[in-house]
Amino acid sequence: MKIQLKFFGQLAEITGKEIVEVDGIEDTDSLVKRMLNEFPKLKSCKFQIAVDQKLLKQNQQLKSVSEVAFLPPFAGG
Amino acid sequence: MKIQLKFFGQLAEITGKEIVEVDGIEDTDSLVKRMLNEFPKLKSCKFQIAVDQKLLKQNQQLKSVSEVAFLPPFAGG
Amino acid sequence: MKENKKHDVFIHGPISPVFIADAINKHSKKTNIGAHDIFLGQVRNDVIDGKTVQTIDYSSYEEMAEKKFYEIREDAFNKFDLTCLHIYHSLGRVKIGEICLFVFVSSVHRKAAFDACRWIVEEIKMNVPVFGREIFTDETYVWKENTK
Amino acid sequence: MKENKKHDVFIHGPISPVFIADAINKHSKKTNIGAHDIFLGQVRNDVIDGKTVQTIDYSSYEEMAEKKFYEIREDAFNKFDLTCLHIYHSLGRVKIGEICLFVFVSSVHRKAAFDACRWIVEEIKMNVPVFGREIFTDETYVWKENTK
Repeated sequence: MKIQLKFFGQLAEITGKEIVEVDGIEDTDSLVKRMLNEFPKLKSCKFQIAVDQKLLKQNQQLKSVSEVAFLPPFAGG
Repeated sequence: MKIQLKFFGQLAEITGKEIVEVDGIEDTDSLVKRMLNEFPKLKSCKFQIAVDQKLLKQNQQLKSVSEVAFLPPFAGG
Repeated sequence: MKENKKHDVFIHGPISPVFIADAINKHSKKTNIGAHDIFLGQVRNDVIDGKTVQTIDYSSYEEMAEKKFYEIREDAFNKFDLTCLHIYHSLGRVKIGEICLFVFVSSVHRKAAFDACRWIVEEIKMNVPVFGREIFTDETYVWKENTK
Repeated sequence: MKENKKHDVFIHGPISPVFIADAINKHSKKTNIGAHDIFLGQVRNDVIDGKTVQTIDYSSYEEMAEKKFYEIREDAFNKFDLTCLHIYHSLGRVKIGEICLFVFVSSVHRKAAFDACRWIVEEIKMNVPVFGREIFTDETYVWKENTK
């Protein structure tokens, strides 16, 4: 199943794109590993993951997930 | 020495005047006693005393004092 | 940069939203400010013994109140790391739904503004000699008393 | 009487004092309100490595941010005894001295408004996915990061 990845702020500057589609990834740990491999500069960034708009607390299966977001530190207010 | 007494809010309603002048009173305890005597309805009121615009904490001599205020409960804000 | 000049606290009648907007707007030139905390006291339609308040008529021992407001300003600048502080209080009649108290605290970081604003409002309620008649629709009234 | 309808939080560009005055004015009909606490975030002229911030350019993961703002509203109404609550946040460019966050909390008694306003501001700063580029006079920038 295809998953849409969204990158924001400085993370989108590193990946060079705001949306990336991936397929055949089992869980969030594998996803992060693959992204760090593909975009090594992400290793120097603080980020959080949101799965279908909820902040991830621990590794999660990606079956029936449609959207994963990579979020840099928040700066609201 | 003459002292000006000021009454505010419901206290002025009881005394019937906002300003009263008195003379020859030694200290604040005697002053309060005299006012309660003169206006017995004050006995049923909560009030604080301010001597020259400072809240009174304990009995105070009235020598070289020019103004004593009788203040009902505060209601600002 | 601290602004600590005295200004008149008492305003005759209600404090208008336009007055508040104007006060906010004046602070756009103070570009070291990061946070404002504003407290507004609004006159409430309290029901007392079956009668509804329509208006509060505020009066004050003004000479003492002005001294107290000044002390509160001084203490607030000493206690908290503030950039600006403004206090306005109504005298005379203020109807339900209208604003009678406007405390405007500005600081570099939000913590000082929050801490100070709350402290100042409590100080005003407890220590400034302002009196209020709560007037009902039939023009009878009771004297208001602040609680903690 | 609680007002808990959803409204748009994001505003394009700065939040104007006139908008704030209008929001205050709308509450004059809610005569059960006794206290408003308003927090305003203002963009600050921070100096970073010798360069002065001129503007913050805000962006957001909007779908998630809107859900978060809604959750914060719901939680605030559950935790505190509020009459009204409005939150507005800027997107896009906001210059130093301009307002980027407007949290407007109203209650019968002051304690709930004070408690809730502070809690809501902390929630927004820590949990809502809003991002900001601090842009210097020479158009270079750094990414902003909130601290506790």
